[in-house]
Amino acid sequence: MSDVRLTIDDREVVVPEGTTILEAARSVGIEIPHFCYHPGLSAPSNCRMCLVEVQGQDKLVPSCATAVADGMVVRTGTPRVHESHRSVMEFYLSNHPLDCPVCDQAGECVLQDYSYGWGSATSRFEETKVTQPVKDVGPDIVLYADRCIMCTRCVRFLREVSGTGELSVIHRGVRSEIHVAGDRPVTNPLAGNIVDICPVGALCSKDFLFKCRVWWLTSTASACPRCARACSIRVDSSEGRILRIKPRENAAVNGMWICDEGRFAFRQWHGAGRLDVPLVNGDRGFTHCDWDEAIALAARSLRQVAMRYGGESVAFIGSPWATIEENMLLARLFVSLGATMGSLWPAPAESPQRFPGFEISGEKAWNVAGARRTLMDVAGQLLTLDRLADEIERGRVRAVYALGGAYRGALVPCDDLGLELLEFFAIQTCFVTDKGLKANLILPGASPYEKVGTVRNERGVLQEVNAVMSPPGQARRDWDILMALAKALAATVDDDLTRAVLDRPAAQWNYTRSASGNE
Amino acid sequence: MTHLPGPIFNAPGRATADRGLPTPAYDTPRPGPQKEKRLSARPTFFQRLIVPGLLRTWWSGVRHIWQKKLTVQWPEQVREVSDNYRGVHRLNKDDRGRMKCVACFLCQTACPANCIRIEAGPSPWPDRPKYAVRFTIDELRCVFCGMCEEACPEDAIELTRIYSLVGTRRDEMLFDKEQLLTMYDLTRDEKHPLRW
Amino acid sequence: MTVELTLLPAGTSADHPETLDAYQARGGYAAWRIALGRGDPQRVIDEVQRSGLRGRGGAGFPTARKWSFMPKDGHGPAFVCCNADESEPGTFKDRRLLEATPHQVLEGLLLACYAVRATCGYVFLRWEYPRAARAMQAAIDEATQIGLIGSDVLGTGYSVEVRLRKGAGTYISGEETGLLETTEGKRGWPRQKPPFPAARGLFGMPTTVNNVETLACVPVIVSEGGEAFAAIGLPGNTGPKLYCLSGCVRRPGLYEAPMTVTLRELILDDRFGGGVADGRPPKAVIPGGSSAPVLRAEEIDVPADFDHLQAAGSMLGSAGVMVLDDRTCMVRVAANACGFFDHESCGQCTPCREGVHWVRQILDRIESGRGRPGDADVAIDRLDAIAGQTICPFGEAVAWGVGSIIRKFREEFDEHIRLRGCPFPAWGFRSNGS
Amino acid sequence: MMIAINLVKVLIVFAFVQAMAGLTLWAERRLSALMQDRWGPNRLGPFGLLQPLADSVKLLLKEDITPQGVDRLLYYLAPAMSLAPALMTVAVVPFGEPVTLFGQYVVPLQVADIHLGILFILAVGSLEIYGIVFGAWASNNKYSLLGGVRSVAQMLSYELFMGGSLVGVVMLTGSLRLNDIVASQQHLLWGWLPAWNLFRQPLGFVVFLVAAFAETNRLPFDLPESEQELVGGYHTEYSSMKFVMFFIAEYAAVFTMSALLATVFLGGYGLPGLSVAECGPVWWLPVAQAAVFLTKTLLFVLLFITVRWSLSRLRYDQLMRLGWKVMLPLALLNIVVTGTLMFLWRTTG
Repeated sequence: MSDVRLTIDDREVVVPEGTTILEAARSVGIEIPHFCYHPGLSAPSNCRMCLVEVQGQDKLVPSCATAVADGMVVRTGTPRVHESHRSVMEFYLSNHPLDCPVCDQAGECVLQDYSYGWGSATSRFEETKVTQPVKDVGPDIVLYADRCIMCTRCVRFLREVSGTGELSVIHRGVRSEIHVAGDRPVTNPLAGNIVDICPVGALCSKDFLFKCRVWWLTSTASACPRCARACSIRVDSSEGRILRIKPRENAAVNGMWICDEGRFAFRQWHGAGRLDVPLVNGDRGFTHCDWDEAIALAARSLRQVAMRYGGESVAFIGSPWATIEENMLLARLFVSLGATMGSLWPAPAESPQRFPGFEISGEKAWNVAGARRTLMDVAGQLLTLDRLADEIERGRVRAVYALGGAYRGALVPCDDLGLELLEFFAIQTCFVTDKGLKANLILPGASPYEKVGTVRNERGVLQEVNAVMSPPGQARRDWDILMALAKALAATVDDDLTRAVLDRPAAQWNYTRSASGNE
Repeated sequence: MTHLPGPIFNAPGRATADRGLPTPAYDTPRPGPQKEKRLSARPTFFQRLIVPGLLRTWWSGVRHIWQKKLTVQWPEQVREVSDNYRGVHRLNKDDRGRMKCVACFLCQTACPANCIRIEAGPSPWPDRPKYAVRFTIDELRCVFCGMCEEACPEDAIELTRIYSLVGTRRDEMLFDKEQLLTMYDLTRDEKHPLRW
Repeated sequence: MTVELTLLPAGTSADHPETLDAYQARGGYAAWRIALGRGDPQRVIDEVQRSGLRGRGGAGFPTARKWSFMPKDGHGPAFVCCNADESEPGTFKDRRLLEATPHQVLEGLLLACYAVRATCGYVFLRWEYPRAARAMQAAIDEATQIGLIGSDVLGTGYSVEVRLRKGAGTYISGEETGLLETTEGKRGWPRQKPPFPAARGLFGMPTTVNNVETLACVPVIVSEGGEAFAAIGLPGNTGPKLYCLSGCVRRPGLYEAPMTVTLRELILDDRFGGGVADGRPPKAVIPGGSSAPVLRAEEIDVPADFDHLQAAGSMLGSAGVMVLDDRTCMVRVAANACGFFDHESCGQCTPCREGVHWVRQILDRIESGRGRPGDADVAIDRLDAIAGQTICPFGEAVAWGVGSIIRKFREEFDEHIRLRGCPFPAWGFRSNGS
Repeated sequence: MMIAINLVKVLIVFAFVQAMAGLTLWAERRLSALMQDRWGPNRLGPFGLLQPLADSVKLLLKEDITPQGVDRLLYYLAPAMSLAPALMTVAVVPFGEPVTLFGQYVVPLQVADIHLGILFILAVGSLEIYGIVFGAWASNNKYSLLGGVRSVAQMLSYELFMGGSLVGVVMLTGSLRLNDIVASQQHLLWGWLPAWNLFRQPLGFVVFLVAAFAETNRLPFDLPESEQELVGGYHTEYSSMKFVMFFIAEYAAVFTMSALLATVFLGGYGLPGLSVAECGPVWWLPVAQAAVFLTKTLLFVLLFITVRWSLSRLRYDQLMRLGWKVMLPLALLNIVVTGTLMFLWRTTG
């Protein structure tokens, strides 16, 4: 495609042919106000907020739907354009309930922002406002139809991206209303995105409803741990609690959306039931112990086994829920002890879900690719769990140390591993159930939202993850546990590795001999 | 008013008088003949003696022993506070006796002392989506600045003229929703003419 | 035998749709055969070009030019839509054509299809015209039966089909792109132009949309020749024109006249309206449906054609001439028109959606005696803010139609506000209920 | 029996001084309040008289904090060392003429009738500095230490002319014994003016008064504990009972110093015409003399208090300049003048 040269507000802009004026302006940092336009959706240009002046055209043109042309001269700040913005804002606010105080969107509301720019402090509207109902449009979404500005982003999303089309517009004119058929609520796995793209507070997440005013949220950039796609996300938390998760735009990973599974994945690790003290399996079953004891016990047991049966009788199991760095530290630590056999817990597998504009991976852990590749790189080989079980049965493996970190309900599959044959088995994990683990030592690890590190998604994209909060109780980040263990074992951990982890951002870190970014 | 010479000495109330503002009461010159006083850079011999000066200073303090006292002997005497005095908070009720607050958190946001804590929830009434399930003000932390009142879009929170706020434990001073609504019942008929 | 150069041929009536035989008996489908026989679609366009035919839907755009926008080397499907969604208040000319002479419209559609090399013609009919729908469907069936429609028509290798679509009864479906959306089965929401329908129209394919009356003219032009058509009326405003006369007029109805006729003649002449009802003086005339700006009584000595009316500050539009006598409350007229537009606004663009409702409320308030000084100014300001800001011309329709009433009869609005009620006895004096 | 009587006397005097210290404290609080247009403590007991008691109880119940790194021995010793000299000084102050008890025991109304009374007072009074310096040093706090250092310098400077100012009195009396000094003031000058040293030694009185303020660390010479600069000075780190002792010591010192002033310069317990010599051994005489003594003392206490709440503190350099360059010369001048006048008096008769 050839480039087009045009002038926007006296600035020369060169963009590919077919670009809209709005996007061209955006590319040079000129923000044209808009409601209905969304970069991930079609542009019906119905909000009439993005009108700009184009030289030679007597009417203002909608910048979101007008393609650039060579030599076009666009002005976004003329009195006429501002008058148009002001006028449109007055129309918007005439029937808007103006209930910002109780609206969850307040603070991140486009309508609110624009009314600072082009709104008026007083209203000429003295008529009766059209009132519309509050509608339950789905299990997690509620529609305050009163606040709706009819930008139809939600309708278009459900038609164009999820392809499910649950929402539509009913009635005409000022009585137009977003509507859902009673027997077809918005239940598709991408539904949460319509809350994100709603420019006002019309569509609200029931989960987040009334929880917190947005200006008190702290946002942390991270990646979604729910599946191997590892969508880029923004975790919004307040007072150490995750309150909501929103997608971050990342063309290489998830585009602009995330699925609801990922959106609410934090519940999988949050709340009661998290393991928060080290547990040691003794004569009286599992008992609490402190960290020094736990680490000392692990070090002592591992050294004993290694001395008695040789270093290769110690095996390790990496985790797809742990970061690349944690897996690498695990592998290096045990390779330095003489271990040769390593394995990786498989991520729970489901069938992938495909939508017209999005795909959810079937591998339900974020770092499957990263963990596998890291362990292979360090250990040279990676046994399947079945192979490891064979080795245990044959008595060639006497001690196993494992990373865990799986979410609630997806405990690591260690039932068939023959753990009872082992002399020592320790695992760092987040949950223990009665069915659980025949481990000698269970160390409370961190959930993906409590970690710092790097993950590699199924497409080979490396992403940095950041800690939103501290692990609960005495639980520690898995990296810290491994470092403590390394210290207790007097093992030398590669300085490069620690430095690499400490020097953010990790995504730029060339962590192995074969790291090459996108595969 | 006599203008004292020299740049150091400024006649009391002069700055405000020059700006055309009313002279504050405390700056009003005492009635009586105003003698022009001159202060030269060099102290006179009399001043150098110090002792008479000391005695005069001492007397100026001692004199007050039998002068009128300003202390208000609470609780026997009750001080009349002005109409826009900012005392304990109250949560207003509407004409149907329901809490006016819609849990918009603006008071909490505006509060410079971080003494307001609200928990919102779906309202049991159809005319509003949201209301405060819990509403707590730490009266010990409060600086009684009145910003909450200013911020409130519903006129739901107000400061009353009640200033005798005592308790024997810290948690007594954490006023919850019920207490704050009770404050409204106690002060229902009060008017705050200067604030709105 | 040729078709008479009239759109209301003698012997046809809305009660009995003209049959295929009757139509052919008065020369019907001759043009279709001629055009196909010539084998060159461009000659149809040329003929229409010579006739000077302008679109009868409202905008008065030269039909030949519109057709010439269609891609000449199109490989995929292309469409012609017959816009039979006649929703403009005061307009009923298409209904008469569809109900009385469906074949003439159909033939026009076929010729248009041929001219723009379309593969399919759509007749988009409003839901409120069941009789027209029946007549049209019967005409399509009859024509298909004798091979005038279908694949390889008359052995010329040209294939065309005609489909009838019925709308759900919205005004906005009569708008060019709104019609396309509705025809596709979607909600009748107009599209942003560009892209124009000639580039991307129905189902994303090149499409031409023509009014019923326009299409009804085409067979005459093709069979009689463009010059004969152009001989009627003045250059630029050629051919016979149907006028829908309604309101306070002695003989309301549909009249055919060359576009040299003045509005005053239409109203007062015995051939047409025969004078204002009850012998009252006229107060105002809306010459082209409710979206056309109103003309005061002293402005009606103007030929009812495209150019003169535009020069007079109004437009011919759909030629729905509405006559208002001196008993008419203009506030009521404006409120009524605005109420119609409020009801029919599709709700897609913000200015129109919110603005029309706003203005309607203001006008209703003024009419019911609750007006305040300044209300009329707010109404005009808001109407001006709608015009030019919307996707489709609906915004302009409201702004011009209603706005002109407020501007030209401002004194009546001020009177309402001053009196706190409507001073016109015909509507009863209504005060604000005090 | 004499021993028993002396013990009772000691107890009564010490208890009285401490009670007066409490009363002084109350008076200070009330007076300071009144001078500031407030009321002061008026809730506890009549006129709030029980307030010092309540304060003591409160302070006693407070946590006794010993900061880290203190020199424990000196830290604990300091308050006692501060209080003791104040109480000891009063031992030599007579508050009446000797009385005869049970017809046989002649009891001086005084704990100890020492011949070198004035010297004793100067010597013991100087010991008070140890309490302050020890407390300051032991506290391991720079503010305390600064207070202590200032205190030493101040004491050294002011002790000197304090002694000097008394030389005139001693010269006039010809004795260091306080009883003699009191007795020497009992006649009238020119038949109408009491022969108090206040009138006979006006310069000496002023110099001694200044020294007295400095000795008691009271404003305008309270540099050792100047709150604005040194938090609390030498007692910054003291709390509870130990703080109370410093506190009582201060007020005991005030009372003692007032008693001394009354004795040396205001004729002590005597008023013209109020003595055994003139009234005979009537039972009410000791009571009246004690009352006179107390009244004179309280006058000085009031002076101490009102001065504190009306004058402002000197700067340190001003303090030193005043001591060495004004007061010391004045004290010396006083001796010279007194000596010259006495010489002239004697020689001219």
